[in-house]
Amino acid sequence: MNAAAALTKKDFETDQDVRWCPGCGDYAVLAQVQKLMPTLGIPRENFAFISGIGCSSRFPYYMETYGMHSIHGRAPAIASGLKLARPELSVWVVTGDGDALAIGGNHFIHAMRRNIGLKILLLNNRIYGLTKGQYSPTSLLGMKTKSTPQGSIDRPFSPVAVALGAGATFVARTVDSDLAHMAGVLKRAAEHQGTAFVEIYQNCIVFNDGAYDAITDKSMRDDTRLMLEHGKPLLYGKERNKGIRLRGMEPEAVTLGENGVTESDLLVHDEAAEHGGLAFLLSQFDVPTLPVPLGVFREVGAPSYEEMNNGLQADARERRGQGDLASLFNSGDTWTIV
Amino acid sequence: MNAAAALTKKDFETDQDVRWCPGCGDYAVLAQVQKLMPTLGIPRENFAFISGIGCSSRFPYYMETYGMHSIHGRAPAIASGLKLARPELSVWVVTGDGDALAIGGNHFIHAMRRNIGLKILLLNNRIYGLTKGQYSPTSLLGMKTKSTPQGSIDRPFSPVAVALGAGATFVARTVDSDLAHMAGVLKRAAEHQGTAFVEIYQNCIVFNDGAYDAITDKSMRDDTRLMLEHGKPLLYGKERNKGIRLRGMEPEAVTLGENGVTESDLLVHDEAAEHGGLAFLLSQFDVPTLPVPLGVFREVGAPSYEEMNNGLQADARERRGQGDLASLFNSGDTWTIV
Amino acid sequence: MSGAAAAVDVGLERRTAPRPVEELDSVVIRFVGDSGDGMQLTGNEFSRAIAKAGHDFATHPDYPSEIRAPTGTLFGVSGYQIQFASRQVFTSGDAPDVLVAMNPAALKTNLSDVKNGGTIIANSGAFTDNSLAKAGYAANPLKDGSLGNYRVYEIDISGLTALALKDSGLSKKDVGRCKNYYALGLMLSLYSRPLDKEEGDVRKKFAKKPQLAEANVLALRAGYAYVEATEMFITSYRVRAADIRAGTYRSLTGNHATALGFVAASELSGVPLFLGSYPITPATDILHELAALKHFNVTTFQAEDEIAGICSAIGASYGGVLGMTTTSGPGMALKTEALGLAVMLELPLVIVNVQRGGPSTGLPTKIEQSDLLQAIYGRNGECPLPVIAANSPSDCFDCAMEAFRIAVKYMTPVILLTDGGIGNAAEPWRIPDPASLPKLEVKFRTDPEGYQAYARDANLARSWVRPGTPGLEHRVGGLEKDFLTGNISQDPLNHQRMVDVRAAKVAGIARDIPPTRVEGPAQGDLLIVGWGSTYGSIVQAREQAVAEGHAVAHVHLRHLNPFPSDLGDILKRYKTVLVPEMNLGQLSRLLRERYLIDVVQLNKVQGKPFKVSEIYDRIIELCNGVPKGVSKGVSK
Amino acid sequence: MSGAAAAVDVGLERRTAPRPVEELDSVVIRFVGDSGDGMQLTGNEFSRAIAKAGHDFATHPDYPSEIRAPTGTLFGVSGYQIQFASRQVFTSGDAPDVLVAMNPAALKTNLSDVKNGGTIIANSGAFTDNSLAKAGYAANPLKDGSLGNYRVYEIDISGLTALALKDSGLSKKDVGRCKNYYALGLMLSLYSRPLDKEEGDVRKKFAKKPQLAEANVLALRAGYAYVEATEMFITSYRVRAADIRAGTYRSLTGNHATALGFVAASELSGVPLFLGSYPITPATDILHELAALKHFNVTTFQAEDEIAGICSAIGASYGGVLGMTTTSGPGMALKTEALGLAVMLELPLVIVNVQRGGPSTGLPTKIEQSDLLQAIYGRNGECPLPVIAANSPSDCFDCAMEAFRIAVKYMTPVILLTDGGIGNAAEPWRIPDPASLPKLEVKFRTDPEGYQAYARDANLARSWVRPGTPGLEHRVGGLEKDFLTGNISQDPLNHQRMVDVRAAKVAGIARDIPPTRVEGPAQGDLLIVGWGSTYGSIVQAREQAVAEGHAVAHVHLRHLNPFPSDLGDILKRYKTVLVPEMNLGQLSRLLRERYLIDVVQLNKVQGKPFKVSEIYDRIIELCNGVPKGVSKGVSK
Ligand SMILES: Cc1ncc(C[n+]2csc(CCOP(=O)(O)OP(=O)(O)O)c2C)c(N)n1
Ligand SMILES: Cc1ncc(C[n+]2csc(CCOP(=O)(O)OP(=O)(O)O)c2C)c(N)n1
Ligand code: SF4
Ligand code: SF4
Ligand SMILES: [Mg+2]
Ligand SMILES: [Mg+2]
Repeated sequence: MNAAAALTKKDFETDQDVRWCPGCGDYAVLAQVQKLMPTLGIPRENFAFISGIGCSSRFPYYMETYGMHSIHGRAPAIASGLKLARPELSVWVVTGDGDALAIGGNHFIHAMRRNIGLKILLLNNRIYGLTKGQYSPTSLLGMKTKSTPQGSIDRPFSPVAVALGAGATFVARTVDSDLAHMAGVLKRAAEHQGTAFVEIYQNCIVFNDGAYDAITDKSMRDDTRLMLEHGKPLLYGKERNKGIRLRGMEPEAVTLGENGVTESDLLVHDEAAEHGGLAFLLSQFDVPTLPVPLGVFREVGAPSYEEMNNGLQADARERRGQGDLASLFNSGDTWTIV
Repeated sequence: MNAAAALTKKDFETDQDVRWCPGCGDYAVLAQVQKLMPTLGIPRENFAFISGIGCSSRFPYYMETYGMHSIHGRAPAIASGLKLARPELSVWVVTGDGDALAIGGNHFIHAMRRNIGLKILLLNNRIYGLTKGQYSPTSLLGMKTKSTPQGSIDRPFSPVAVALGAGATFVARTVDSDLAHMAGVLKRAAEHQGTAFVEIYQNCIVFNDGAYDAITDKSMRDDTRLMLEHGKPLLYGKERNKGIRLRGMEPEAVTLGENGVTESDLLVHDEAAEHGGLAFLLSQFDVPTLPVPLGVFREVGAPSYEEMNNGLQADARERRGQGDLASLFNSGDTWTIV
Repeated sequence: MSGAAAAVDVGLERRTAPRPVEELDSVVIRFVGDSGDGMQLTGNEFSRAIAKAGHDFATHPDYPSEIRAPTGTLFGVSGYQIQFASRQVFTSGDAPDVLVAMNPAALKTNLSDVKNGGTIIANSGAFTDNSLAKAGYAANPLKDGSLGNYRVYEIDISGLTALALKDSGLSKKDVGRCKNYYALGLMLSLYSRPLDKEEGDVRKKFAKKPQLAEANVLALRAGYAYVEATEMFITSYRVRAADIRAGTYRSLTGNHATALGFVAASELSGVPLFLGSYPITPATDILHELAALKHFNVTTFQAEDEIAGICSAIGASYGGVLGMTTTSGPGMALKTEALGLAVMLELPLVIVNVQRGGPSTGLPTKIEQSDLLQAIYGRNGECPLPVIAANSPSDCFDCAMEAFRIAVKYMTPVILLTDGGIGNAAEPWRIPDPASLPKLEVKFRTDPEGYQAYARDANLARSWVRPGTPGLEHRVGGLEKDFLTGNISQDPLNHQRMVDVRAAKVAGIARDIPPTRVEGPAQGDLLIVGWGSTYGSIVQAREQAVAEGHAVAHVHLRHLNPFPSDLGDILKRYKTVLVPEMNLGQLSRLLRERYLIDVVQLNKVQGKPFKVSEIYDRIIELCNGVPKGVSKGVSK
Repeated sequence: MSGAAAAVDVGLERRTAPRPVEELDSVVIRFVGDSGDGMQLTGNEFSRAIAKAGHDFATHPDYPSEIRAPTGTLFGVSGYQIQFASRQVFTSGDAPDVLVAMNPAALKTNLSDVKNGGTIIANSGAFTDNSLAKAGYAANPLKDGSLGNYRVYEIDISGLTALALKDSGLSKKDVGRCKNYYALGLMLSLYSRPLDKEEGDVRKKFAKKPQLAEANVLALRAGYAYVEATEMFITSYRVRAADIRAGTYRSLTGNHATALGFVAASELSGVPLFLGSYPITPATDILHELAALKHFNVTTFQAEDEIAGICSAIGASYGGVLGMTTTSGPGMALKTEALGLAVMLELPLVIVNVQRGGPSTGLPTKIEQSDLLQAIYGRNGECPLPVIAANSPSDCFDCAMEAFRIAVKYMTPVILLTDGGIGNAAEPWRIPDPASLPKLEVKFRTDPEGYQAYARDANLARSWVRPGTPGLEHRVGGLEKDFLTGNISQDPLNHQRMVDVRAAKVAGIARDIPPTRVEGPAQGDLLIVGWGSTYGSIVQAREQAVAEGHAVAHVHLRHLNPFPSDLGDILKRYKTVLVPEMNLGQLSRLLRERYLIDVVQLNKVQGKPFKVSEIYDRIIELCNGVPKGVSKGVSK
């Protein structure tokens, strides 16, 4: 098991029955993650998967790695402790829209700002699955659920915007049904130093089926989603003739060739933009007025929290030498009674 | 007391000794708020001030209104319940950087997204005052405090960015030492429908004295702060010859007249921009590279949560009539035993 | 018919000779199948039919924590048990007389519970090699003689449903979904219930999908006819109608009853209701119910977490409405800091904990009553508050009202304990006339003259003031406060006084608790003391023992803090006190501590309610002189 | 000198005749002034000087919750009390012999505590009209004869300090800040301590501000000289050095000692230490101390809230380091859900609750011990865990090590209770030789052969595995788990077994607790049982009673869950058991429940420690036969 090179997807499957509903989007994510693991060159025993509570949070039971299915909303906090204590581990958090953004909102934003080396996968089905269908902080306005029989009156979060607002250094979005895209985004997340946040649109076939039809349905998805590529203009559409232009500071969907619009009028994607204004603008896009961006919104470099923490310890040792109990006890004012 | 018109600042002062350190910035905020109250045309008994725990959270004791000094971090949640139960009240939350953004982060972002009619004043001194000087989520990197003797390794939040990321409809910033500016911003907040968030830079003379010197010191502040005005170009500087220009999506400080820059090259402030990209960009500004914006970053209209909630109730009554116990009890399948 | 019955595959030819009908006193039926098989629906529909026949009944749904586990797996089995009888029924029954098993996994996981010699109706069509393998059967139990102790009826419910619906035009998948109605028809016929009412109900339920409605009606009829047409069942059964108090009834789960109780409290007091809650199994249904009642003076707020749930309710209470929050174990843990605030603020507030299996996430869909000590002691500081518990689904209605009565009279948070068993189980509820309900008077102070925020009345309650009342502006908070003004006070003696008065206020509620009802002899050898959902099992166990000539008394506590003031005296009148609990002895600890008496514990922590027999056996042991010092659990 | 002394305003002329020195057994001195007056510093410096003189001592700092209250207000008064003696000292003393009052507010709020006939040294310069008014004095108490019962020394400390520093070049404000060193000099002289060491210390402390250092040295000298020079004090005093065990000592607060204990646990076991914590009074100093020790294998993480504090520690423990968290009452409430998880995960973890006045935010800077029942019962479900408590500042060191010893040996979270009194108070700590400390062995499992995540050893502990160990990959979680594999299990009997085994594991720790030490007769009329910081008061009260011929025994419990296995027997050997607690009787409840014995409660909930006399009086009452049934509090 030690030779990371020899690992395969199978090595990351456990003997536990997978207990999601047949047809649940979670299966696809699990499969992609199990496929990704052996490609990272990390020994299996150095992975840890931490989750909260929710359908999606059953994830660790199916990963033949170290793992914890913890309590609702707290996975980022637990994972932060683990990562700080053991920076050499590859620590992944798997969470849901309720887990991460309802009860766990605080730990979520603090993980983002600290830039601690966690890979956070948020399986967003815009519903509480495990508790059988209440609306979540990402459910759309007006959505009828068990707890909102007249329709929700809560404006939804954009998880990407919340992450950006909290200072995230890596923010991406993908969707359960596009395996290739998911694979690419997950790989990028794995390679990022510091907190990597990936929102995964995930279909809950039981309580919110079709939530993402607008962007997954083959007949229309090319016109409703915007595949982000660093350094490339924001182009989309079946004929790749639609694009995003800036008007003042407001985005606008335009068609190439109409009203003299050319590719050079379009916004160019820049993951690394220091101030993140573009990423934030993109986080506000939604159908029907604007296409839904998929891909990496932002990736900027910054020292990771665990690195800086290591630095503090190294510094302290350099200045004071490795700690020694006897001299610690005897420091400060002492007196001797004979 | 009922005639709101006749009220004065004095009517909003309590008989309790104000227990902040002499010289604390909190005094100025208290005075401005007490001044503002009588101008709002609201009877005194219709105000409620809710706070958490912290130096700043002592605020309600000094306001001769209804009020609650609750528990650490939970003021937005308590205030939300109060506002929903009693939408006709004017409900204010007073909080600190620790109270709102450390322990209270979750309630803070959810208040923002719901757009519930709370006025939230965050007295940001970038330190935990009440517990005597630990760093807070807004403390600068490298800051030495009691809990960070080697300097903080936590990247600070921009409270304005967090609020924007969470979907806030009104976001502003002011500073304790500029009374006139604070008065204007508070008034705007009071008038906003939905959640109004105001960050107030506040000096803690004991544990973080001088945190805002760069933008409050008379000798330099004109060059370090950017006073936001809707519809006006982003101009600043003692000679009002500096401004902000956009380069791609990145902001840049420029000097009028240099390299042919004219006022028309500058970004124009737009509080109401639908997608909030400009507001977000501004939230990332900080000295020394860019001036610190003060004023209203964003104000957009959206129905308030309590309004929508009233709507649900009205709808339900319209459809089903005012609820009646007997018919509620007897609804569904019943059978009679004789 | 003992041993595996021969496989039968008959059509629907009508038999002419009438079949004999056997009269029964009571029957326990359990429907089991895949989570996707609609067993909860079948069970519910069956109990409705039973109810309308004038039986008393009690149910126990038992479903996996997975939403929709893969078909055929052991962990995906969902069950619904009902007991109905010609007399009063208190539990869903110890052991099923009849098990309706829709697949091998369901048979496997439930067989051991079935009464020796009981009946098994097996959907033989689902006993395929594949599904047998999934259930871990090496051989087909219907064929290998392993069910020798049972009366087994093999019916290819899947196949017969498909046959009945072959012209329906439905997809195979949809046809598969109709088989629960076939099973329902079968059972209705077997237990001599008419079909017509049920047909109407199906059509109502599927009003928006008329094709499905007709298919389900067809399946229902086919199942019904099957019993009439075949010779498989030699007799049908009839349970005589119970001798039930006259009145209009409906079937109600505990969570539903809780919700109705709160709405009643609001209507009776004229004060709006505010629920701040975060979903958690098994409490969420209270939120669902109340969310659908916005035409009353009801606001529901699905908060971002449990802390915001209780905090929003505290805010609402400060605003002068009936604030409340609902949750279960782990959520309760999160609310304990804010509960302390509510105790300090002295505002009315009701917290419902629908207990589940613990500790931690534990067994979320299973039953337990292990949060009692948390309710009483689980806060920092000296932080007393009243705790009450409901003992059955319909008792939840009364307890919800009682909770608010105490909360507003004493200006205090009140914890109401129910559990997942009560919450999800249904029983008939005799619908009360709203005019007959106890009054709930709420007085807000409006007079500024001499107002002191923490001045107290004879019950030691301070006054409730609605913000918006001129001249009564005041501040409250979580720091210790002056005995009268409520201003912050650090004075040592004032703190002592406040700690003492908060304790005295809660203790004083004992004066307000009616005399404790003792079932059975007023003194003697054995008293059983219970609380919460063990009620039914204890009642039936005691009745059995009494029927056999043993003198046994029973006290069931609604008020757990404070205890009724007569409880100490009552306990001392018996030689032995037996305390059955679904925990390791939490009430036992309280009784020992308060009254310095030893008690005999009977503890079961298995995620399942007590069987009547488990309590009965212990009673008999104690009556027969087995040393009482041997506290023990069941079935280890 | 009785009554108000005449105002004196002398210079610094040197007296020639030596003053008589009076020998004392013990002295209690309290320094009081504005929060800004530096009383904590003065007190600390004084106790250091006292310590070096070979006295035993105990201190009690008492400061307002305001950071820096406006000068002269009653609520802004800060105090520091020290008792030092020629014998062992256990408390900071009931009533000050000497009160050093830096302003009228300080005099007003503290006067009633001073021993009758005691000494008051008043900074007369601060008794201005303005400050008298702020303190609510209608007339100057130094002048109106109201202090007739005390020996009053009026010294214009403000003025004399200014005089001494007139050439220092310091601003008026800075000069004002030096007056605490003047007061210190005064007291050192009065109690015959040499000046030279102190001067060196001042220079060290203000090394970065040499001008201020010199000014403070001048003030110190001036105060010192004042006593020598004036005729005001007729005698000086000397307290003989105590007969203290040989060794090297330092002065240590409980919070500091706790931090050192944890570092020791880490060093002794070779396992790194991880503290996840959120600041809260009075626990934060532990975080401060550990944050400064990063050259050890120590990581400190200031989390976003208490929940993240404990959760990060759980993550760290799962990672194979010593995870811990520190907090106080309200923060403890927030951690209870995660504590349940830790119990399920069966990972070592230490939770320190430095208790404060409750409930809710309560009295954050005051002392109380009312979180005991929360520690034991405050979680959902059956969720047992060990609880221990420290009884003095230096005992915190031992208890911190003991907590980790239990945590790693039994793979369990452990709660360590201290309180704000212990946490902030200082006492001499005899510095141990690290080699003499108890070993702390930690074994991580590395062998994949036959590994089962929940297999247990003889102590019922499962094994600890560090992620990164090949072949031992496994998952843990908060759902109920299989007895061996740790996989999710919903099996009823497995749940019972796990609930039972978790309880048995914690109960089994009793085997590991040394025999209980009983001070005094092994049986008899009266046993005092205490826990936590009441230790000193009980010891001294008992000693007094014993000195007067009463036979009284004392047991002080470190282990509160489980109790030592011999406790029940011990309790039964005495006719009366007296339990003094700074709560409404939480240990009393536990003793009643566990041992079915009645106890006499002595409760005080005033934010202040017991006075020795309060316990002594109750002892004497009980010895003299006052009915023991009358449980009562003090000074109501
Ligand atoms: C403290 C606590 N509160 C509430 C719950 C109940 N609960 C479990 S999962 C969940 C929400 C799940 O939604 P999400 O995170 O979106 O996950 P999904 O099931 O949709 O994958 C809730 C409310 C719990 N287990 N613990
Ligand atoms: C549950 C809980 N945790 C911690 C504390 C301790 N505490 C009180 S205020 C505070 C932080 C105050 O900082 P901030 O909100 O910035 O307010 P400031 O004092 O700076 O105005 C902390 C940690 C508490 N009272 N309650
Ligand atoms: S309920 Fe929804 S999210 Fe949960 S397992 Fe089923 S399909 Fe997936
Ligand atoms: S500590 Fe700081 S924030 Fe608190 S009252 Fe003093 S100056 Fe103000
Ligand atoms: Mg979800
Ligand atoms: Mg602050």
